[in-house]
Amino acid sequence: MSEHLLSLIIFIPLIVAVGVFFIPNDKTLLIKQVTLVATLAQLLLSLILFMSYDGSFIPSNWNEAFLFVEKADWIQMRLGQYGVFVIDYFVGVDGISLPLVVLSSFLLVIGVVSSWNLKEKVKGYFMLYLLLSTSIIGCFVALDLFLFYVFFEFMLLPMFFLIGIWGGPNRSYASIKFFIYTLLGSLLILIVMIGLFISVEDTQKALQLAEQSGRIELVHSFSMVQMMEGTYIYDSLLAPSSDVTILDIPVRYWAFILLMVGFAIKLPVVPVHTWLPDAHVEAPTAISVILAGILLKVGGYGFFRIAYGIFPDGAIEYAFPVACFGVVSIIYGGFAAMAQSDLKRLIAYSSVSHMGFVMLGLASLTYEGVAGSLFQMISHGLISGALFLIVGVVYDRTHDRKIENVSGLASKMPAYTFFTMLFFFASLGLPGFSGFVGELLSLIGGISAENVNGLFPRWLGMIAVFGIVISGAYYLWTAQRMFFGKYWTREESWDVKMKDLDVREWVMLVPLAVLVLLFGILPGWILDPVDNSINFFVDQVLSSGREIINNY
Amino acid sequence: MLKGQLEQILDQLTFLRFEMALVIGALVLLVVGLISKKALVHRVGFSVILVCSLFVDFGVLETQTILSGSLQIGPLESYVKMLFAAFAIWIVFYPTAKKQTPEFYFLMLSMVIGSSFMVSANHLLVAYLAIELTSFTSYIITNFNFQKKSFEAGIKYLIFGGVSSAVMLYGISIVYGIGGGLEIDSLYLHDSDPFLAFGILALLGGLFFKVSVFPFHIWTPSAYQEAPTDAVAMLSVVPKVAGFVLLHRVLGMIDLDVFTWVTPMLIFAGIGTLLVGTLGALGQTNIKRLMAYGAIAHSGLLLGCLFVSGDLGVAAFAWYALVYAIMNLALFHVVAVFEERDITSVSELTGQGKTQSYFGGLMVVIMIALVGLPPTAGFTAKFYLFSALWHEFQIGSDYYLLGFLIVSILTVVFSLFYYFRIPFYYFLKSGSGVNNAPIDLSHKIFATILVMILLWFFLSPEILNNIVLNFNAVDW
Amino acid sequence: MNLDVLFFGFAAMVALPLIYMIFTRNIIRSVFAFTISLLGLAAIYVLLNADLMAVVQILIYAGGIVVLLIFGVMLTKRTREAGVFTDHHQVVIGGLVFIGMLVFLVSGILKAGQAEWAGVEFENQIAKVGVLYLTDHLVAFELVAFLLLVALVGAAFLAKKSDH
Amino acid sequence: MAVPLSYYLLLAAFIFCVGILLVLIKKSAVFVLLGIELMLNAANLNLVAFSKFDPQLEGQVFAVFSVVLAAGEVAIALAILINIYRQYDTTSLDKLDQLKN
Amino acid sequence: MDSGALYIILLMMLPILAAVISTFFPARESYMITPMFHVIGIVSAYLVMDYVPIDVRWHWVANIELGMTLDRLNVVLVALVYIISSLVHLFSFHYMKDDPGIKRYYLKLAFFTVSMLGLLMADHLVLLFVFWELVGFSSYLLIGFWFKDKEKSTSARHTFMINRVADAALLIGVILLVAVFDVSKVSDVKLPEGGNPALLTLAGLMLAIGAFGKSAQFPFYGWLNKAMAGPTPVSALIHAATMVTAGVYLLARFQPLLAPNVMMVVGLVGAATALIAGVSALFQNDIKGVLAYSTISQLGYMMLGIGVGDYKASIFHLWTHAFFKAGLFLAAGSVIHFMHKANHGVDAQDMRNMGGLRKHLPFTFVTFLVCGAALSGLPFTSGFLSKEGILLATVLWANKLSPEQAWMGYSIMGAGFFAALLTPIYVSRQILLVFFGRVRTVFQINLGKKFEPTISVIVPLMVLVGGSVWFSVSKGIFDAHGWRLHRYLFPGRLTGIPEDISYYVFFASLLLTSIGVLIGYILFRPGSKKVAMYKESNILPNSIKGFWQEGWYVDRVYGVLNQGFLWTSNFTFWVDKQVVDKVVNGLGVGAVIIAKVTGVFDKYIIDGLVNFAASFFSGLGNVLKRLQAPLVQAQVAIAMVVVIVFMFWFLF
Repeated sequence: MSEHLLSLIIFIPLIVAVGVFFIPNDKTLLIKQVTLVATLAQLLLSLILFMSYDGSFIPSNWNEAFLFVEKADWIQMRLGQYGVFVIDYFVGVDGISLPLVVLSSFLLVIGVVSSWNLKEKVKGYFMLYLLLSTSIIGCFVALDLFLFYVFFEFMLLPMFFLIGIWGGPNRSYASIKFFIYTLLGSLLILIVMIGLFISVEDTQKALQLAEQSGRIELVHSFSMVQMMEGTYIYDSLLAPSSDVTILDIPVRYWAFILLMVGFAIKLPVVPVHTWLPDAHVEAPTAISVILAGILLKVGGYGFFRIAYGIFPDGAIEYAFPVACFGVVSIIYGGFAAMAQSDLKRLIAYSSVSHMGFVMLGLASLTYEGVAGSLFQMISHGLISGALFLIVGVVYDRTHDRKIENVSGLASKMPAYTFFTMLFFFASLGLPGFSGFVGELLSLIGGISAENVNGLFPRWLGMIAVFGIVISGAYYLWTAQRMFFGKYWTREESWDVKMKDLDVREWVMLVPLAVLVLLFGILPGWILDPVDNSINFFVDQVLSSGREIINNY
Repeated sequence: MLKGQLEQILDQLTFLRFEMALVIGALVLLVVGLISKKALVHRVGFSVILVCSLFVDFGVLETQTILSGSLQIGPLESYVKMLFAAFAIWIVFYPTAKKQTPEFYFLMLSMVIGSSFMVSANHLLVAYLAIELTSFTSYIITNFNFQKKSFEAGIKYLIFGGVSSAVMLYGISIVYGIGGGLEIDSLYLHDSDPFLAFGILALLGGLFFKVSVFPFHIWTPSAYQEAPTDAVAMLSVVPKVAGFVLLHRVLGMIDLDVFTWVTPMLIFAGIGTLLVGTLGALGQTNIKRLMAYGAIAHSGLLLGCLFVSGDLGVAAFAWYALVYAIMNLALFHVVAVFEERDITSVSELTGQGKTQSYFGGLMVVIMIALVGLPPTAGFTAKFYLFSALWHEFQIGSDYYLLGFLIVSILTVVFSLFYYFRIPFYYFLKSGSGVNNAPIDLSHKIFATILVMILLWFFLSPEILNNIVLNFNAVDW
Repeated sequence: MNLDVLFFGFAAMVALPLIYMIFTRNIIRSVFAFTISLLGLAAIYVLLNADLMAVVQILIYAGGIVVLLIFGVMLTKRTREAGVFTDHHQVVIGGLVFIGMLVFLVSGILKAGQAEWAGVEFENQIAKVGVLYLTDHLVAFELVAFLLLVALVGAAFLAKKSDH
Repeated sequence: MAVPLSYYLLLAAFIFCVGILLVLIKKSAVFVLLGIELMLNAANLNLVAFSKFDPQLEGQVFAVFSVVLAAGEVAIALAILINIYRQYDTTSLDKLDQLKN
Repeated sequence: MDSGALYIILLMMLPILAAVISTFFPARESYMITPMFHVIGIVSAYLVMDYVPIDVRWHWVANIELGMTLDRLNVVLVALVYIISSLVHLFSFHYMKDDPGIKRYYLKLAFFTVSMLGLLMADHLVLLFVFWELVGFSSYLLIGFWFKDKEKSTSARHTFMINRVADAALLIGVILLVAVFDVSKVSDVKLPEGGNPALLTLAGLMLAIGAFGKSAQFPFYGWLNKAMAGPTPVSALIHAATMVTAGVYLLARFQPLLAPNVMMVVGLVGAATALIAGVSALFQNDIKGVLAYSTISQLGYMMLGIGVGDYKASIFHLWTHAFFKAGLFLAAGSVIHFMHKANHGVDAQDMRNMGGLRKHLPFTFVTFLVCGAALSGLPFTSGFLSKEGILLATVLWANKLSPEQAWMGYSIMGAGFFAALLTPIYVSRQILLVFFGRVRTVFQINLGKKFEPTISVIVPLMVLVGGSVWFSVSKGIFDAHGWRLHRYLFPGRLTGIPEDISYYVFFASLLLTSIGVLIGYILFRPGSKKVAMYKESNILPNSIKGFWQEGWYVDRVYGVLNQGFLWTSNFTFWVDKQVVDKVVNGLGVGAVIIAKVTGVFDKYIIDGLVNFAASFFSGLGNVLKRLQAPLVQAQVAIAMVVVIVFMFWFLF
């Protein structure tokens, strides 16, 4: 079982989705239960995965860095007389993807609970939901670039429909905007993927194939491991030795830039973030949770695995701009959040701000920074997920999210206020909550990078620190406007609906709160098992990046 | 001498079994049409003829010219012809097939015949006649809805086509005079002569018309909009693919080092096609018209296959053509189903998703394939093409090619805009449906089969290997 | 010398009606001008030793197509049209295209080379062409036959169906 | 050869350009068809002129086919035109503007 | 886990344990047990004093080894926190017993205490920062305790935000020290070897700014007055005795790292704050307002002590101040409670409504008197001793400065002495206005003469009074270095102090204090003109007095900054909606790139990107429209034109 653990995690929802297809439309409860069981099974398996992950080894190269590897032949196609390209079903986890897998499967369960009260088109919703969860997990564990790309693209479709059909009043605009933006991003990735597989060869596979066919051929590989190891074909465009430039920028740097832009759209980074507030505002609560909690992380994960892993030279060369964009996102997102009157939109902008830390930490390429970046992704996943649930609570009751339309909720809904404040403070980086750890580590990375590896000056990190002031400002202001003061609502009719949290909401919020606190106090629970992976990642990127820069 | 020549002709006529079967079948069908008025008979007859033609055809392993250089046959030609016949069979399952007359099927067969000759033509005279044959068929077929607008579309198509073919003929005459002959494989145009250059340009212009490449694409939207939908499916695939094969053969006789403008011109035409197709589609409301623009954009991509040299190019082309054929078959089937439900405009699709979600799901997969997203064969085809283009860029470092590659990838984003308007209105826009009657089970089955094929080709595209391995068309 | 004069005469016979056609407003007259021009062309074909072509030109073009066109004009000319020329823009563009194309072609022709053919035989062209039709150009010949059938069936069907 | 080949070609070019001009500037469909015929004639003239130097006479063969094709085309055009006339009560092409985006 | 760790954890967790346990009992009286837990804490701290240092370390995350430690300095402060906290817990029972949110109150209070203890015991800069923030957070919770009152919750928010700004600076300092200089242990700060001195200065400055924030120094002092919105016992605990001194504690710990320039800044800010706040305290009408500003002023003294290099004096002042200021606050709380009960209609905190309360509140009066004397620095009080220590250090420091810096040193010194003059003035003003003369309002309910029935009021007040007289802290009446804990805390030898200077300073401060008391009495004695008109005195908003009363308009500065902040945010959002979204959406990126490539970017920047984009798209639209012409001849024309363009482009 353990050798197929990852496949199980990926494909359980897909199989269940097919099963759900055969359940009659009107048995909504059964559909929900089946979905819940499927996601719970996914969570259980990923917990087993986490428990049995042995992070104590120190890999010596990328080939050894991954555990639970499954590899099976999938596609072998001829590239004319230029050889064969090989696409494998190749999955595995290392310390960077593992926490994200666990996070995703956890949030997916929360998402099901949060959509428990859905009434219309239940079957379609949950089928799409299951498809979504397959592609999300697949995205995090794929080690074959093609496989990754397929999962990556496939995420868009369920998302498009989930927003577009079950979303708010302006859903159609939002869903299209979401789709277009992210598709644009993924196409940039596609360009690089094409260039990469044409430039990378797999000699081992070539020998294997030669045994079958009897002749040695050039085997183009999609394996990310090969790409990270850098087995490039001499004279290919993306090989480090390539001297082709476009507009005076070497092709490899272009590839890095394209990847960064592609994933930055997903992350999102200013100025390509504008799809996010729209998508969030219109998405149903559960989908907002998934979107903020997981989908943004795919962008961050792409930075790690693909942009930085495969183009370490670009990572070093462009550390400063990358960090700059991170800092700009932090500050800009914060200011933009401040100006919002729609609670959901506010949280969406705050996501922009918080994901800036991911970029900053990663750009620093210090151990702390990278660990912080990873941790920030986990923590933001939990916190923003919870915050969207929080918005969902008030939206369910009033069908309105305007901050100024209610006030003094604290006296009417104490438990709700408690959770809101908890997550607000967690999000604004109060120590003791996980948000602080991620931000702290990223900032340590950002400020110490100049000393550790000299990638970018420390004033960038210092500016970023003031992001935490801004986040404090908008959260507290919002809390005050909505929860404090005299109880008041815009519509009288809302009064009756303003009940405190029900059981379902407790069930969703308590685990999140517990985890946010737990990881805030004991961040080592996440970071210690993956310590070696992060160290290895940092070393590898720095050393091979420097090597490429120095040698070519 | 003459006797020997005639014997040789008789020998070589056996290579034309496919075409001859179709011609005979077409004539028989015409006669049968006079006897029986039953639509079913015509449909069965049509498909029987095509199946027979498929059976009498066999793969030619070696590329050769026959009939004193009139025709060229080879594995690629066989493949494309079989693709035509295999494709054409399916249109009898369209919902529109019920009302079609034997003349319709006769014309469909002539379209396949003309396209087959186009694919094989090695002589500019044959090429011209074959093009005109498909053109005449298309002009006529465009009117077959017998509506006010369809006649308009017909005459516009005819005038535009007439001008284009006249221009092409003029170009052929120049090529003949200055280049010194009409046989494509024995011609090699290497005199840098502006008059000859004009001839080449004019000749290519006529071919562009056939494959609806910018700037000769303009007839496409009107014609597609008004022609019967099953005819549109044919029109969008059969003559177009044939045109590309012919275009490629014609390009083979031009010395690109002398006529340095040809490659940039082709690439600009390709970029123009992509842009016109995608940008033009953005504002459309009529479904078929929208799809016509989409087909124009696909022409741009098919044109991209010609930029890739060697067997990589032919593989990309063969694969793209195959997938394009399947996608369009499925697409226009869906459009035909909509038409049967009195839906011609995008906005009339509102509310369909409530009652017809299964069919809608299939339709979504088809649209995904057309946009070129995984997990469909549409993605694989585009992916293979882009890979080939990248490889070509890597070999030649031709920045025009890079520009084409980038534009073609970017147009994928825009194609999302218009292709996804269909599911968008179908599912997302609220409104009451025009027609809420359930969709016929047979249509669902038909669409399901095609969708399955699209998905299967994504999961297991190795079939391409098997096709391409036979080609050894290094002169592509 | 004589042939030269003849050529210029026939060329004028071809070209002048064309100029008339550009400016005339009357379709029927223009069709007749077209006919004159066709006949001039036929004469030029004779000058070029292409007798068969000259005959075909007179028979099919002047005899068939022109009749068909006049027939069409008669059938459809019941109401008076407001004008003959398209709108201003279009005429200007047309003029520019005309001039541009002409300038280009003329300059091209004056610079043009010509393919080198081994030898030229002039005798018994019709017989030779006839043989060619059934040997080298057999495919084209059969194809054109089928094409005419298609045109026939199509045109007849279009005309017939619209009666209903 | 008394008259140089280029004279024929120039005449053909003139015919061709007049054909295009007619297509572009005349409203009536019949005029436009005439224009197309002129363009075809120009090509034919070219073919025949070139074929004078061609022992294979391919140009002339081609030209004959093209005349036949022109006839077919006009036939189809008129069939459609009659229908157009019935539906639109005109053969003026600028009245045919139903097909728009 | 070793016993040390257990001990530390226990010592830290006692308050929350107490609060949680008592929360489980339904009766309100259960909260009376909380002070007992605190007493355990005091005793434990006392018992452990001779066994320090004990510490516990654990791996937290990344390379960060967090640790907590008990050493001589912080065990004393822990004890202090426990003492004040126990009294406040006790007092609160009376003060809050009718409040429905008492459970919440005690939990929050306990949470605060725990955070404060953690802050003191943290032995890693990051952990210190963690508790630093938590202290701020719990303070936010307590200030906003009456959240239904919009103003109070606003005050809480402002408090938190002002602190947050300073905390951001502190965070920079912490990160610089931890990540760049590898200085992380709080209990053992050494100057790092090597490293960029300018960077070290920056780090020190950032720490100082952080400390200024928490200790309400210029320019952050505005928050402390707002913080008075919380329940008064809270003010006693947080805003007098514990939290505000965290900055002093931090700088005292990190003094070895501070560069001379930074020290100068600290001293300057401390002196300036002492002066500024002293002036403002003179004009307050709110009974807590006076105390708030006096607290700021006293914190300025402590900062001054740090700045002049004698952190020992500052710690001493911290200790004494904790007692007398807590006493004053609790006494004020008692007054307010009384006023609240006596007359619901009027503002219970406004001194204009008070007067003559000594008859009603004798214990309170005594407390106020003694603690006020200590605050003023009258002899025989603890305040006298500690304040004199700081002044002495200042004088010594100023004398040693180089001639170029001397003027600065002497002005700092002068400010310190002047503030010492101001303190007795406002203290006597307050005491005279509150407890003497006639009541300036009507009591609706006659509560009798004695309104201090319960032990939970009397005991805390008396203990604090005890803590404010000299013998509780020192052997010598006038010995500024005679603190009983001095030898324990700072085992080294005392630096010799020149006798003459010591006497000068002693007499100078005595003189200043006496003058201050005198001025205060003359101005505000019962029956003076000022007092007679006091009830009606309204300070015009724009007068100079208003300027002082409002704390030198620091709030308005914050307001302007806040407006700027909001404006920026609105502007950002506007940009986001109008520019970024449109540009990115509308393919503007493409336009920009094209423009850039062709090198005409600058030109179009001048013309305005908007114009460019507009014309670009309208042009594109027109072209597309032409390309989709409905008329067939136009279509032909397009094709032909394109062909001709191609022709002339490529063939020539």
